[in-house]
Amino acid sequence: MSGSTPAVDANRTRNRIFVALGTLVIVATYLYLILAQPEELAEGGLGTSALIALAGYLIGAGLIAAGAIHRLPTATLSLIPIAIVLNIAVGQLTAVLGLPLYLDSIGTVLVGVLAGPAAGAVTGALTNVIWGLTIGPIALPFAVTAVVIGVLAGYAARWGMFRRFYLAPVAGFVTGIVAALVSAPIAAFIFGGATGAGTGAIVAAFQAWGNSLLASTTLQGLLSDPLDKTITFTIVVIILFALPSRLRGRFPFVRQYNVFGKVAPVAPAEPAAPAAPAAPAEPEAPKA
Amino acid sequence: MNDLTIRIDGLRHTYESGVEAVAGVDLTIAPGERVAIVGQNGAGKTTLVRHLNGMVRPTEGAVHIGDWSTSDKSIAELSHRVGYVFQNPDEQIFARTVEGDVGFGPKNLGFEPEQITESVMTALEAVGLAHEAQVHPHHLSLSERKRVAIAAVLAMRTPIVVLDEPTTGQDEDGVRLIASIIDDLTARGTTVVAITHDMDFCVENFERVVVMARGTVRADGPTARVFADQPALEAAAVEPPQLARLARVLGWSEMAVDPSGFVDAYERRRRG
Amino acid sequence: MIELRDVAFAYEDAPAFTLAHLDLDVAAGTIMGIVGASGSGKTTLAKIIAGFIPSTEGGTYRGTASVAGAVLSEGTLTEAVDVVGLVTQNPFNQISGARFTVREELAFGLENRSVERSQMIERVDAVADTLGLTALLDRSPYALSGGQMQLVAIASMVVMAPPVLVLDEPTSQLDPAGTRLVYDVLARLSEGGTTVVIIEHKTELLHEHCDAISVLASGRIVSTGTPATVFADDRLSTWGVGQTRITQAAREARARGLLPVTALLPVGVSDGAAVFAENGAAR
Amino acid sequence: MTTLYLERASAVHRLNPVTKLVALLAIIAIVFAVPQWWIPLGIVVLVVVPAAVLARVGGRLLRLFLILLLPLLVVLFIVQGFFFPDGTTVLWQWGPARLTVEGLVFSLTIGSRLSALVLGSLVFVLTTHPARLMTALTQAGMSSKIAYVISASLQIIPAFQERARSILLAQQARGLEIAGGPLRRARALLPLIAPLVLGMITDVDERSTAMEARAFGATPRPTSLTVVDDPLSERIGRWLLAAAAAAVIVLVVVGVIA
Repeated sequence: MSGSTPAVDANRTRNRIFVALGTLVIVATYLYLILAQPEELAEGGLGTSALIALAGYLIGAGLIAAGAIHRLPTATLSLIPIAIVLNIAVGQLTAVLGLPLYLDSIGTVLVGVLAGPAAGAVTGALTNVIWGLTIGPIALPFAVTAVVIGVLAGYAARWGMFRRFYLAPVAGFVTGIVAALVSAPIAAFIFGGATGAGTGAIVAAFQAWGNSLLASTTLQGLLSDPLDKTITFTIVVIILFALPSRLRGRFPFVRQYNVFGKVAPVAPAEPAAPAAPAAPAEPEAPKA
Repeated sequence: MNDLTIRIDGLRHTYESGVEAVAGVDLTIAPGERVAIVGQNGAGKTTLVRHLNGMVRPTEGAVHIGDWSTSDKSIAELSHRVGYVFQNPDEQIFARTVEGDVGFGPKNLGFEPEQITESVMTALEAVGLAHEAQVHPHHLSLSERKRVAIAAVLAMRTPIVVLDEPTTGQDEDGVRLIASIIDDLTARGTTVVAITHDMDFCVENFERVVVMARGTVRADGPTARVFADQPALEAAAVEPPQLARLARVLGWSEMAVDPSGFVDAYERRRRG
Repeated sequence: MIELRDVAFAYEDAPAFTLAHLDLDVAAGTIMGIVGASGSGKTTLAKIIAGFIPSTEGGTYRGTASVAGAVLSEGTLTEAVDVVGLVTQNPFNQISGARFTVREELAFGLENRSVERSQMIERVDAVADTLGLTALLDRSPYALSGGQMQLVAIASMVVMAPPVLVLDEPTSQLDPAGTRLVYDVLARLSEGGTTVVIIEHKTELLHEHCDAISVLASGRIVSTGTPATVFADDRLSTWGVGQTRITQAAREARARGLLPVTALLPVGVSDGAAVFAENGAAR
Repeated sequence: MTTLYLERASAVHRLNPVTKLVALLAIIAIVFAVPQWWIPLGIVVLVVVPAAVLARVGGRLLRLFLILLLPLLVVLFIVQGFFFPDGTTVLWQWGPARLTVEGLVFSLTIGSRLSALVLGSLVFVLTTHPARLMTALTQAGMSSKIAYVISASLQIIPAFQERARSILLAQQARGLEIAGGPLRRARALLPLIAPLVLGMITDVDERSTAMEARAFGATPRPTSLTVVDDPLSERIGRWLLAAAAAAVIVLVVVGVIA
């Protein structure tokens, strides 16, 4: 967008490596926890799974956010704080109203759609940091989920899921499934399934039916996350369709990938030849 | 002519921060009157007029709109009697079309559908935006959006209209348009109360001026008389309109409200 | 100092050019006022002079805009920003939010230009003093009133001491006292060699403080000259620019034969007093 | 400001924020590495609580514990105490709920770790002003873009609330009734949220212009008006803390601590 930061290009490779490494760490963490976990739990303790879940996810999320933020132009950066505040405000409102949803990623999805996966990732990660500074650090371990949601929202927009009103909820549903899978190990190994009263009850029920801890938190996540993200994506698409097209078109990502469908480019009419220079109507006089 | 007198008695308002924004104001505004409220930033003008539709409640004293006390009516109830145009139009515009936004107030007030269409179109014509009725409000410029916000209040046809800084950001034509809207309102018998920093606009469009400083009224009366009251204006740090300043430099005792009045006075003086 | 030659600009997807065939010259160390109706392209012009168009705005751009000899569209935005400071319209949006006190907010631009700390402290204190912000230095910038925010926004640009300063309606939220303060500071800057371009509706103030005025109408410069000539122009109303009440009165007096037609139309109080007094208005 | 930070004159407040952050991370690494439930609890009792008392934020910490953490701990003990899937030593049973020793130990382990994590973070947040944190982290090499986003978010919260209040008033002044049943309130949502989001997005353009006009992002190495002290003793302390955490993890992995 602006050519003001040549220093950024020099670090381009480094940033790419950060993002790739972060993604790798998150995927590896998840796979390790699913494959290696059950036998360790059977031994009676938690082993190192909690430490790996916490460290792997935090380092992964941090790497992606750090690598992604350097790619963002100032216009996108100044959108992110607004999105973060929107996340927190609506999320808190939902919690206060006691709704069985989170609705704490409206801003993250909004940024992902308008400015791309990198911007979505940064919004997600930093939302949880702000959440920690203002309301309490409980949510901090879930930063990785927020990153994943932001990234997926960005790719959904890139792949045309926001061109039709009815496609966005589908993208939200899929995002919700991924979010549920990614966050299940955190809920299991760091919170012991007790992330809240309602969710805790559901986890208890799944365990009583004979599921393992990780399976129970995964199932619990699959009950609430896809629904939550479907609603979130729907709200976002409503907001975005209400925006004037000119405003949406200001975001380069939107233009580059035709996020809201093809818009026929308009060429301005050629300006007419200049009028004859206006002669001063009054005689020249010194300034009073 | 409406029959709603605005009565403000012993009004005080202290914000939670401890700032006393209104520190004892008594004011009566008759139905159909047009009153300008002037004063420095922080003089308490906005806090005072926000009492008129219940957005701010008296800490002490009372505000009556006709037989209603604003202390025991909701803002929505008071909106049947008092329309309020905010300084920043973007704090109220939400609909996807100009028409939809302007129709929001009448709909809330329970107008009939055909009545809504009629009042919306009349209001849009008054602010010169009838041809933009189907446009997204955010495709308009800020000064046009400000006129949408004014239309939104006009369409509610309230007997009292409050305008907070209606001319900021408006060019010459915009200011003239707002002046003509105020004339229309008066012709309909509407009471108009406006806050303004533009003293030329004030002197030409309002018969009565209230000067505020530090939460109190420092001068109140017919426009020409108030702007001749040099000590009160100085105490409130209000700069008189340009022609008043000129008259003062020339050593005149009277004050002209508009250019024609000034030239009349000049002519009298030239004749001796 | 500022030279625009046949500049034209159309925003992306806009059906028409916002500015076209635009020529403008501003001499070094002078104050130039830009007036015009809303929608005439004033803000777009400000962004071109400050180098933000075409670099941050998609659309069709033609012509050359050079400041201090350098063509802005050929350099980076950072280079442009070093030469031209831009104060935009809404003060709320100019508070960066990156800093927690007015003092740090004022230093923000200097930090980004890697100015040394001791020098920063000195410059921040000095600018706060001239704009009457010293008592607010330790407050949060968001806890200020609109008028105070506007002064902080102006100060945050002035502190960077750019050779050229462009201000887009810098006094919209200020009362007369605050407005005078801003104009005093601009006058002092111009005495010190800064070139100032100011977009403003307040004719009387422009007349009092500017060296030259350009009128923008429908994306073109239709008149340039000294404030006394431009503001007395008969066509001013057709361009959507306000005449002062004194000009209107003098015009009427002239029409009624009370002022000689040869007399220059006055704009402000002091020249108005001179004209009317000369012709027998005293006592 | 809407953060949890409490202004006090204390040694904990005066520490370089980076030092506190390293200490926090070291504590988190240790408590999640060791399997014994009493070690995290010991750290809470011997390190975290004394630090809070020393910083004179103990009262607030207690209150936050009661609001934030206690409900989670209660849920944890009910869910895992009674429904732990791998519990074999049953102490008491009622329907599907089986109180098991394994479940209790598991709850205790998770609960004590969670307490160390949350209480440690809270002490950090309670004693560290965000402005100072951002300055110190930028000094330590963090991107000024991250610092900007965090600082701006924190400061926009009150401005956002202020704006939301204004919008609420403006729509009520146009006759919008917000009291009443849930349907009526849901209908009121659009006129309230739309101007908020729309206005904020419209502002983005001008905001970024204003930032770039002040050369934001022009150099990777900006200077800073405020400087956070970083004495040698703290730098050494940080390395020692990091080394200690690393040592504990190594000892756990090789099986010395088990």
